[in-house]
Amino acid sequence: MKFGIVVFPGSWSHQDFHHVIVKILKEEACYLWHKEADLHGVDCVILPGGFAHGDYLRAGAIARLSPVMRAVAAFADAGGLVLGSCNGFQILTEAGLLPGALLPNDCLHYRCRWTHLRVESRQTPFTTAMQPGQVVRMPISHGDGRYYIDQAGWKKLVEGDQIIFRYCDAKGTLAKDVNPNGSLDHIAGVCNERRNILGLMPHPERAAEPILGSEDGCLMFASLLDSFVRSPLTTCGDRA
Amino acid sequence: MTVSVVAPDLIASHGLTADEYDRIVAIIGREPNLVELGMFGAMWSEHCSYKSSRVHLATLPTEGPRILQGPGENAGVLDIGDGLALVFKMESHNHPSFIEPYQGAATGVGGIIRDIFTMGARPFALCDSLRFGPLTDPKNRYLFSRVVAGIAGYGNAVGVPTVGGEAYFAEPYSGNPLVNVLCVGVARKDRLFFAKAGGIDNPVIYVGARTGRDGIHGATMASGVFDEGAEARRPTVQVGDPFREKLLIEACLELMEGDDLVAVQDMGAAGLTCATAEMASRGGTGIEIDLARVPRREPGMTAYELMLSESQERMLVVAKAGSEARVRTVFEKWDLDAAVIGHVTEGGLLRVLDHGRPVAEIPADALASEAPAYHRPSSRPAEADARQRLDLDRLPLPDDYAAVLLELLRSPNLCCKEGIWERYDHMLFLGTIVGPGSDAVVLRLPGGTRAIALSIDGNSRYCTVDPYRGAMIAVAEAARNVVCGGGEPLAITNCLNFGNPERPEIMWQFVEAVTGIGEACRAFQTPVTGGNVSLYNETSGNAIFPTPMIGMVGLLDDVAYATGQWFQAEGDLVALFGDTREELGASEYLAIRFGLVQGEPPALDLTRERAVQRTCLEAIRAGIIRSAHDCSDGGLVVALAESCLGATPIGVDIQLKDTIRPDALLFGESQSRIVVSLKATDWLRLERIAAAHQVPVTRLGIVGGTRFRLHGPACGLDLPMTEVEAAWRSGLASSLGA
Amino acid sequence: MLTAKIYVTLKPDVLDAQGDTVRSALETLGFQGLTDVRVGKFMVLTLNSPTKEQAAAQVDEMCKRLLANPVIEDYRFELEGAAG
Amino acid sequence: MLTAKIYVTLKPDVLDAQGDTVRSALETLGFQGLTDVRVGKFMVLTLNSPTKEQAAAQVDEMCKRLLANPVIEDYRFELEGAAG
Ligand SMILES: Nc1ncnc2c1ncn2[C@@H]1O[C@H](COP(=O)(O)OP(=O)(O)O)[C@@H](O)[C@H]1O
Ligand SMILES: [Mg+2]
Repeated sequence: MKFGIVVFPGSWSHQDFHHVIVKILKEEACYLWHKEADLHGVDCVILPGGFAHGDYLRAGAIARLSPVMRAVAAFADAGGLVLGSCNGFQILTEAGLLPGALLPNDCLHYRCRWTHLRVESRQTPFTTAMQPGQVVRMPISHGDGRYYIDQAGWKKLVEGDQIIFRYCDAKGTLAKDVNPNGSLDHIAGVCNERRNILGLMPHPERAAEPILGSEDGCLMFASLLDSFVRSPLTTCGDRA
Repeated sequence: MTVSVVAPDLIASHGLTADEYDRIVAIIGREPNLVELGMFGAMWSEHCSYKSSRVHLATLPTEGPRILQGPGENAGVLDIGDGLALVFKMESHNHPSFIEPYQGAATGVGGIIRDIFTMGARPFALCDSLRFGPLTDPKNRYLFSRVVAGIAGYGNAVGVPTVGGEAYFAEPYSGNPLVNVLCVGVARKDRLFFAKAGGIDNPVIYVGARTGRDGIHGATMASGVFDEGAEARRPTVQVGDPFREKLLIEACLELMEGDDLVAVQDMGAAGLTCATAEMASRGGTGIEIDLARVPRREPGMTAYELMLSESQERMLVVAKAGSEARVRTVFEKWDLDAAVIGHVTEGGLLRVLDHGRPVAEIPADALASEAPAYHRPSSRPAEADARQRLDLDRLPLPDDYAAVLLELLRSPNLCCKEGIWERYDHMLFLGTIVGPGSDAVVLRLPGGTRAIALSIDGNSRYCTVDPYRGAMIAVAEAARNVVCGGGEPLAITNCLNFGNPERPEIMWQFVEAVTGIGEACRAFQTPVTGGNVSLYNETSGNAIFPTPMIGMVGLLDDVAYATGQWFQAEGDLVALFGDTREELGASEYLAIRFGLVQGEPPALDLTRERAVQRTCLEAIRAGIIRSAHDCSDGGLVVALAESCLGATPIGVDIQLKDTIRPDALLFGESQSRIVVSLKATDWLRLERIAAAHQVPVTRLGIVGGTRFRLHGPACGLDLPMTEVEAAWRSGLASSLGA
Repeated sequence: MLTAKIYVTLKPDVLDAQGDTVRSALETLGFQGLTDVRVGKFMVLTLNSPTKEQAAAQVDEMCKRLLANPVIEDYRFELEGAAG
Repeated sequence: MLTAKIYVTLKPDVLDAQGDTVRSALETLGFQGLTDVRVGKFMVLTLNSPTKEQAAAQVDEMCKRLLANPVIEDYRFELEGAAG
């Protein structure tokens, strides 16, 4: 499976994703430069963490204007797999590819720490290797991660089973003090209606080796590989 | 050129003395014009020229088999094998951080990162060392929280993780907080870059942010004491743009892959003046630039302002003739301005033109290396003896040891610092094997099988009472921390923060500290690769504690040696390397309980220290050690408590047999001690290793349960771990406003 | 030269964490009688447009496409100076 | 109820990295003729003060002590509504 990792000016997690895909998963990865609208035939696009364009104005606001985002939108529109983590999630919401928005953390400062996440749905190509209710550990590292959506939008998310991860404690409980940024309804990750775009604030790539404290991030990659092997044509439309 | 009749107050306002001015006139054979005077003022400032410290720094050991670059370049470089070089350096940004804490700290981070990537290395970790006045004062809380925010704001956005550091609070820092930042990077050994101009007619290219009026006189400001007028000097503060710096990192590293660059230097203190003068001086060439070609942010800037601006995120590169187009292509790719502003010339002259008209002509060496070097008078202050005296008999023993322990754990200097480091991304690059919170940070190197260990240390209390021994201990503690992480100490960088060197007692502190550092570095075979001296850290005559900070790097041949300070499993044995003596002098215990910074600091026997470190390292490499934690501030009991406070706290049951004064047994800070834990079945092997190095090793107790229990001959305590943890975690909570 | 002053504020139903923090900081400083604090963005653009109408259309478009995020923010703007 | 509208902007000679970035983003979007973009803060405070004069003095003090950073920022404010 070939992953394309988008590099915006100010991205910084792209090398980490590259490392995990190539060194840990032994799959193929290439970088996609933001100024090019060409996805080089990849099977899955990753929007990594960082501060694209400095996150000046609003996190992700300027990045979504890059030529590569037109290609990503078209790719997603054709059913292609798109994963956005951290800044990638912010960019996807700014681009309107995912619902909602990410506001400054309610504590108003940056937080880098381990979090527990409850898997809410395995009905996405990103979570087939996980169980609903399963608790996974991944770090967060962001200043603007407070997920917000209006009431109507939230209802749609719930009804559409589009909330994929929620912040919880080690047992899976949604206690107030385990919501690290004040996200609405503890939301850590959502998918689009079509379920081929996933955005989450935590960093799966930082949880892909035991020496770093968790391998749970690999479950997400395993899901992607699995979905791809099972139905490569439906998961990446424009190659078919 | 016009020859000005320079008024004495103009000379003084450039931080130059009458003698220094005469020397300038003698060197250039005429009176300088205003632009030239400004250039001399900046380059001959204490900050840039090290005029008070140079003769003493020259005594430090700087050679060793691994040294690829010692002091004198933008950063030091070590050969760490596998074709890799480790580039590292520490810098202070004390004065700017006092004036505008957020931007001062942020631009400090930006500056030290530039020092690393100009050498061709990818910066991959930062550590910060902070000194503030007590957080009970709102002003100090404001400064502290804004400095932390500035480090976070810049470091996080630029994408270099801040993986560790330290923070210490005491009254003398109220008028003068310290912000020291260390950065490390890795480079390929065969692709190092230096800031040496070369190749006559090669283009000199300006890259990065445009020049504004920021920070004019920054170097001279950092070389003067603060007084009532300090607030008025505020407009000199520069503002950082981490996004542009990130672009600069990527663009420069991309260019360095090719064969187009001859030399690279960042524009930090003294801006364009320093970059041109130093590159030319190091390369034995001249440089000619025309200011008309310098990209600028504001209209109407004068030559004087352009030469002295300290606008951030700017670099100067010397490229090969003919490479201009390729250089420009790479910078354009990263949306950065690049402008050819001049070229390398024969002879040693720095020539500055403005639209073709000469505005300054000075031999580069005169600016960069001919500043005076002072042997400033130094004398041991009268009160030194009194400071060293301590009458223990007048200090009552505590009647509740548990309460004292909780008080210590809750105190700002010993409490959990997570409130600081959770604001810093400390995981980027997937290298943080042992993260912030442990003695040393352990970072996996590219390639994946090896790692480095990093520690920043400096004990202000010890240095106040005895700067010589305090500085030696700083080196010893840094090395010990690196060893606890599993690393073999390789070399140090440093920031030497002191008061006004024109006062003999301050100069004495400085000389003593440098002597101590040199001696310890020789003993540990950890040469000095560079560092930074920050003097004049005083406001209205009140100097800071003498604060030499040591940044130590070490190497782990195998990431499997990476060791944290936290107990791992129920039933493990707890053991102590080294001896506990009746040493309470200058301890944190005395400072907290009695408000005393007094009494001789603990003794340091360098031979013993080395033996303890060898023992610990050998045991780690033998795979016996499950956790290792050095005993420092707060003594043995605090070290034990900290060892219990990992991600999932675990209890311990300790039996102490020494019959010394119980508070010294628990809270004394005898050096050369390490608390380790190991499987019970490994005890005999551990004893054997320790015996081979003639290091005493004592069984202290057993890990497990949910209580912190300790029994000594004349003292004891028994606390639930929840209470220990709550005290330790609460310390900083209210101090870091949003 | 025309100057556009643009005000971007969080929608009323979006929690303004920064505003709340500023309010409690002001209260800590001893200021009383504050009932609400909202923090938004203020942008000043200098632009060259042939007419004020064109400028208004242009600025509105800028806000819609970049300067404000309609999911969480409202905007308004004023134009000052003379066109052309 | 009085409403104070406070505008905090970077001093003219201070680097405005945000403004510069927003300008080039607007240019990428095809907007032309922009000569300058500055980004600042806009705050709305609702407060209870017996008189407008008192409110003005209070808000000025708030700006000085907390809302603006005098080292790099300028501020101004307007009061709307009726006191008391
Ligand atoms: N300013 C800081 N920035 C980042 N990490 C910090 C800072 N201060 C403390 N820490 C972390 O907290 C740990 C404890 O600090 P400290 O009490 O100074 O340890 P030690 O005495 O062992 O050097 C350090 O190992 C460090 O990683
Ligand atoms: Mg330590």
